[in-house]
Amino acid sequence: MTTFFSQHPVLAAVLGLLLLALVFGALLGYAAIRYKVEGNPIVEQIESLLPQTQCGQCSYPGCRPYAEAIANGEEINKCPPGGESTMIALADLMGRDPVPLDADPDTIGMKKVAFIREDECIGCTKCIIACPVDAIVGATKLMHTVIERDCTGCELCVAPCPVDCMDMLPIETTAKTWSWSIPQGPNARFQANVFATDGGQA
Amino acid sequence: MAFIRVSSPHLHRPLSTHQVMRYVILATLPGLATLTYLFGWGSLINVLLASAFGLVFEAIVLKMRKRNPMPALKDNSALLTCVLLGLALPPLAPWWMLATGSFVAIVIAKQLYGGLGNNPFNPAMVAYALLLIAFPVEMTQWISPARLLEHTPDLVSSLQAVFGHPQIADAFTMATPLDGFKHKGELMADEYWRQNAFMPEKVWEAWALSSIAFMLGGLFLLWKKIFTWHIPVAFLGSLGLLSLLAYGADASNFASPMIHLFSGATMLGAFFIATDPVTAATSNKGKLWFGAGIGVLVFVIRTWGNYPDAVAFSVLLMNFAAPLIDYYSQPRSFGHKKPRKGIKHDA
Amino acid sequence: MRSLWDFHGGIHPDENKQQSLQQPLADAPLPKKVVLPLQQHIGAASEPIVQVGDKVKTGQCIAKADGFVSANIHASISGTVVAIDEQPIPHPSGMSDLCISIESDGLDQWVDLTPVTDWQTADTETLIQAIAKAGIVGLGGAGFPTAVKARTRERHAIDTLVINAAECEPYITADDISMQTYPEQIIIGAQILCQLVNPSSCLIGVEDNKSDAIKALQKAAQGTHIEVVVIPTKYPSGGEKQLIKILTGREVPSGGLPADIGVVCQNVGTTLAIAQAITLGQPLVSRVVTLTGNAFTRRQNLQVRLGTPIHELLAYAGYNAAIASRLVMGGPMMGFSLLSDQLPVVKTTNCILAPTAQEFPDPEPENPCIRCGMCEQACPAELLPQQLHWFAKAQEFEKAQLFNLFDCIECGACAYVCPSHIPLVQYYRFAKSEIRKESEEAKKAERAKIRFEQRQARLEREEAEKVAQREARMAAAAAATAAKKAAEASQSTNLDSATGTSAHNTAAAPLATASHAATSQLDEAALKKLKIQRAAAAVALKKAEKALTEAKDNGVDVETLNTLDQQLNAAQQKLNTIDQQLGKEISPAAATSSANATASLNAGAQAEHEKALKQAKIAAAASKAAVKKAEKALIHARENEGVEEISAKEQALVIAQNLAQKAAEKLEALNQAPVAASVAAPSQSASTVEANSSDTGQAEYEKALKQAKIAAAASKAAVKKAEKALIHARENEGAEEISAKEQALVIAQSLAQKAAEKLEALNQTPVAASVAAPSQPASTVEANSSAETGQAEYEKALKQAKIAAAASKAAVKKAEKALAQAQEKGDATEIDQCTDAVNSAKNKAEAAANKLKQLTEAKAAIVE
Amino acid sequence: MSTTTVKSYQEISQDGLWHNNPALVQLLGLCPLLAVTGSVVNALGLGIATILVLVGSNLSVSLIRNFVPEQVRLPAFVMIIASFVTCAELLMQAFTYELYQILGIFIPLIVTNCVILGRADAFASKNPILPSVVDGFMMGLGFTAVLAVLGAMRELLGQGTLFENMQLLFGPAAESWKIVVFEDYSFLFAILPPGAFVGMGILIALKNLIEQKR
Repeated sequence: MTTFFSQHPVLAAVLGLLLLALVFGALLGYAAIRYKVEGNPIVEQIESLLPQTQCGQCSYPGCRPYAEAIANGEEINKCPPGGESTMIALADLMGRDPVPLDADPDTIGMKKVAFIREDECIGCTKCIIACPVDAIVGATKLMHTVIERDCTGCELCVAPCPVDCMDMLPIETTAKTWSWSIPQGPNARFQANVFATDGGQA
Repeated sequence: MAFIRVSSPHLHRPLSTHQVMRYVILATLPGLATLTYLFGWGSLINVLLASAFGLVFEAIVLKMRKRNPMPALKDNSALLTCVLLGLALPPLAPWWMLATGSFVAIVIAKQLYGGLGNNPFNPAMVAYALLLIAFPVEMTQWISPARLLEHTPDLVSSLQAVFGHPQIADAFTMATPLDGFKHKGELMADEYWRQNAFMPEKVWEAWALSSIAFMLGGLFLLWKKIFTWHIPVAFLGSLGLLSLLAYGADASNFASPMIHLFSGATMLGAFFIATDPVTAATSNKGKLWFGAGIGVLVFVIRTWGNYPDAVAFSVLLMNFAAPLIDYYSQPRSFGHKKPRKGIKHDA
Repeated sequence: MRSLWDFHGGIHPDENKQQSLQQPLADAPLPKKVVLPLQQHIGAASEPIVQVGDKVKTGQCIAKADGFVSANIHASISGTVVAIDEQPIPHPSGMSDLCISIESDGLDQWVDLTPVTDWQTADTETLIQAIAKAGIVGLGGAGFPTAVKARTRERHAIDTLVINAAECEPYITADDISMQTYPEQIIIGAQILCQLVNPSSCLIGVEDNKSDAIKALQKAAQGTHIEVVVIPTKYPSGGEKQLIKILTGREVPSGGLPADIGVVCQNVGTTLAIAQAITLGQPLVSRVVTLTGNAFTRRQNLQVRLGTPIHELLAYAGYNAAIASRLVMGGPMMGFSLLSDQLPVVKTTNCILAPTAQEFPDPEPENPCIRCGMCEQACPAELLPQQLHWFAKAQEFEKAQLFNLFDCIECGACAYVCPSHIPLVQYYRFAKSEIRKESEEAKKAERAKIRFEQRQARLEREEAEKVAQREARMAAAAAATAAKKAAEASQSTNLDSATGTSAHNTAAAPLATASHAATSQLDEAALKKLKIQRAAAAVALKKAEKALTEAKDNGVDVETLNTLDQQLNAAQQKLNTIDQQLGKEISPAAATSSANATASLNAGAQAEHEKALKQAKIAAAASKAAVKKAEKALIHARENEGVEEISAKEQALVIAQNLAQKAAEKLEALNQAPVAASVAAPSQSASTVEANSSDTGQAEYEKALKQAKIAAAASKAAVKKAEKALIHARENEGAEEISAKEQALVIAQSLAQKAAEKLEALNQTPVAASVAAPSQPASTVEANSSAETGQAEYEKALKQAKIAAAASKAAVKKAEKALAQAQEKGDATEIDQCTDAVNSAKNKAEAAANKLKQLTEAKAAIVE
Repeated sequence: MSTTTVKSYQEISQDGLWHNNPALVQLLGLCPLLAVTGSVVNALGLGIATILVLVGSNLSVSLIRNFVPEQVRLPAFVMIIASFVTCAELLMQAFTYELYQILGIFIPLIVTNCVILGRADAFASKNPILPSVVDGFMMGLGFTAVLAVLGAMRELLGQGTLFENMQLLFGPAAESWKIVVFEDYSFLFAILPPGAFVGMGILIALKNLIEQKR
């Protein structure tokens, strides 16, 4: 046997490789069955990062569908309510480069809540139908009102209102919700000119 | 009066970064004076030249980084780095070595990492290590103590030596005790000491004196509470203990603890370099580990390594380890049962 | 001598306490006006119980504690309440909050005080009530309601009471001077607390820099088991957790309370206030405030009425604005800078500091952290301040939390020692608030997600129901076709009774199935199906009737006619059966839905729906008015039956409509004729379901219930009217009258349509009413099943009912016509038969009317 | 990074030489890059060997790309690359033995050079033969260029010369190519591995600077 192989080194090499291929192939096959990933847990992770406003500004009907779309390669910059931080968290999760948000920069991350000017409400229920989180109470011909606690500020109720009695009010800071801002840090004066930062991606 | 919104506390201890740095610089003065007295003008020229280069580099690089150079220059941190570098380099080092060292220390080791507070490695030691690697010969030649020579190099010839005529310096240089001991060849330690031609008693005396001067400066800082005792004690303790054990086991092959502790850069390193807060471990426990690690590394490298002295390498290696030490030496917070080890993320 | 422990870190800033101790405690001049914020404590803001213009006396309660963790607020001067509005409050934000402003009458008349004279023997509850009544909160700085803290024993085993008299902050001497001035009262306060908490030891911790206070206290404490413990001066030994550590060696666990380790801690100022509240009955209307800092010429401790504007105190103490660098409320370590001097003194104000620029220079610019670790050496919570600073700066809040950010007590020791002048405390405050915000938002997102998913599920369910409904309708149509074929067959070929019966069976089969389904199932879907089946059956009945009439018209033989008549009766019976089942079905279904609703109710969110409640009240009022108007109109119409009277009724209706529209602004509510009012009920109950479908509050549910009751009452009234009308019609039977009524009602219908926009009200003749009646409860269920679709569904049902009504009307007409023809012919048998047919039709109408009566009575019973 | 769209040869070349340069942008193959760039001749020697292997492996991978199942493509690629590396090694042994001795282990280590496996997987396995060959050549050229520049930098800074020992690669005629820039000069740091890291960092920074300036 040994002598045969030493006389035919090429044959020995081919056979050896073949054997190796068989062994490792079997290992791979076993691993593929044993460690099969069920479903797509990444969607859950993405969804947990999204703000759940269900606003549809990403052009998907709700946060979950957008999460699924991101998992399938959709851009990560289509969630204005989540703002910059959500986009960066998504970039981290997906291992992609951060991209500027696809929205009007003035409105990004601004927390709002819907408000019904109740004198003008005619009780048409159109906003109730539009609200994705059932945060508007009322019945036909009865005045409606927004449950502020549950309103996600998605603005979906504004367009359907036939009498334009819906307002999106920015949530105002009160003494109770006020908080200290982050100090400016050293080099505050030169911050605007800084062209490279120490943060960001490793 | 203006109504201003300031976060508490409204009181502040009258001690600022620039004062801390100034204290440290002041504390180096006894050492510098002793060096100048014992080894001539070389060390003083080193310190002044390195400082001048360092401040210029700092200003330039801050301008390039579009930051205001004045506050940074005023905080004395660049000055301190260059003073330490100047003290660590052999006297009468040529000017271009000082320039290169200052450049590496300030631009590469400090500012490229983000400036004060952000550098992971001790800038002076980075520069020292680079110079040591790049110019091993120049870096291991130390000028002879003044009392050994018939005439010490005066200020003019010192300056000549620094600017352009290194051969002048060559005439005054000799090996340091550590270097001599390292290259004693096949000689046993006691034989080596008997051969006074290689390492006369007076050389040893000069080194010990300057070491003590640095130690005094360090004790001043300790008294001023600029740093805590942990790092120097752990460093000197572990080095002393290891060398004592080795010397006790085999006095003929290992240098005595006295040589380890009172020659080379041991004292400078223990009080001025390892204690650099930016690059050291932070908690008290961590500082003990950090200092002890340096001591062990110094002993190991001096005994079995290629280079005669090892403070720079040891400090840099422990700088590497500082974040890890911090990670595992967090104190137990008030109201908690156990200290937390590291950061654990949920899966 | 007790053994003391030490805590890690701490600092020794200059004490600067002597300046304000030179003068004894004095009373500040009475303020001309006080401003009392409704929130001077931790917990819920108090609820004002006075109105603008009220005269109040000193010590009178003007705002009640709102909830468990809250505190009463008392008038601190006598005078007039001049405003209850937003005023700037002392807060780092410089923002405003609700405050009660009282203008002094200069008399300082007190209310009658009711001390607890026998406090040594009084029971715990009495004492706690007295403390709560006096509005005492922690005067050390946090402002936690003391009465709540005093109840600690109810949940924890307490062995040590600690009175915090350390007063470790530089400059402040308010506690020091209180101890010097009222040592006996403080000891009494401590004894009262002991009685409440029942500890085995009571320790008063005082820093050793207050020798006079220590002496006074020790003297007063002689003979009691209260121990005055002198502790070394070190900031922040007055921190609750730190003081407990010093005195007992125990550490309050992270995130826990002192009570968790058997300790209760009260500030010494609070103790004094308790003594005054119990022994004198005096509520918390004033407190000791230290005025110090070199910008004052008169540095002193003052007994200050709460709500006193700071600028009055500044003027009193000789404040020199030119040399002051800032104004600080509280101490130099933890106080906050004020953004105005037009702010009131509140319960937690222990010091007003007006330092010069030499004392408190402007903050130096922040330098980079050099990781020197001095902060770590100073941190009394043994945190890693510099790490926390890095994390806060990089907004890595998760890591900051892992490094125990929330164990930080914001004492400022780290920032005090930081050589880089980093505003560390501000970084921590920022990080803490961001973390809180994030967790709020995460909760909100989670809630939004759940609500969204529930809504999606509901929409899907409704879609499925619609599909099922459509299928049922198709089945009914098929059955109807079969019935029609059967009828045609009998008409053209004179089929025998057997065949006719079989044809009838074919038509009735789905009805039987439906009734079976109704008895076996309770859910709404089944009800819906049942209702649809019923509608189909009604159509089938109509077809059968039509066939019979046609057969009569065409002069078919008597036998066939009889057969058809029997079939008609059978179909009618089936219809009645289904109606009964429907009636049964509705009440349990309604009960179930209301039970579900109750189950799904959430205790919170009451306030959110106050507006809705108001609205509902308006609606109720409006509907009542409308109903009244309509009643009058109906009475009028009944009294004067005839075409002319109808126009009067028309006018009345128009008026009713207008009135209702004006009265209930948006709610063009129940502006119906009495009959239409009963129709309004579903829309009311629809709102009930609307409320139920989401997790809105109990209050909302109750409100909706109220609405429903009102609507039910209205409909009850309406039904009564209809009944009367029916009786009237029965009493005056006759073809002309019926036709006259028809005309009247057609006009009424068009009017009602205009009046109630979508509710094309039920324009019944007495006969049609019986048919339409069952469809009303059905539509109620319809509306219950879904708020949004309710209206549309209801309209559909209405249409069906109308068709049925029209059909039965037509049937009666035909039958009468046939009778008339027969009479003309003079055929006796035919006359008899036709008379029978008419009678049976009328009987049916009567039966239906009875049913309606039953239904309405049932409804009334439910309401009552 | 999708290469499914067909690229022109010009794009392929630009990618390899600049935009997607394996050493400066993809940061692949750094181990040999940092180890052997002490002088220009070493750098060129390794560079040329890498070009040979890259072209050969890209060609072969492209040839068999439709026959190798997805799951075992990497082992297959590695085998192809290993074969070519062995060829290159034998060739160098035969023709430039001294250089082979200097480069030592780094020649066989070309097998594990990520540039080669990377191009095989990212490009050659998805593209026809000719573009694959061009891609392999251009990527190799880009890699070699960086090697050469870094080698020149370190040689100049470290010992003050340029093109020393070129005869090892180009025959005795190249002995005269040596340029002595600084007489009697030595900066050991540049020659040692730390110098390679610093030099590489500077090159990458320069590249980014040029990109930014555009």
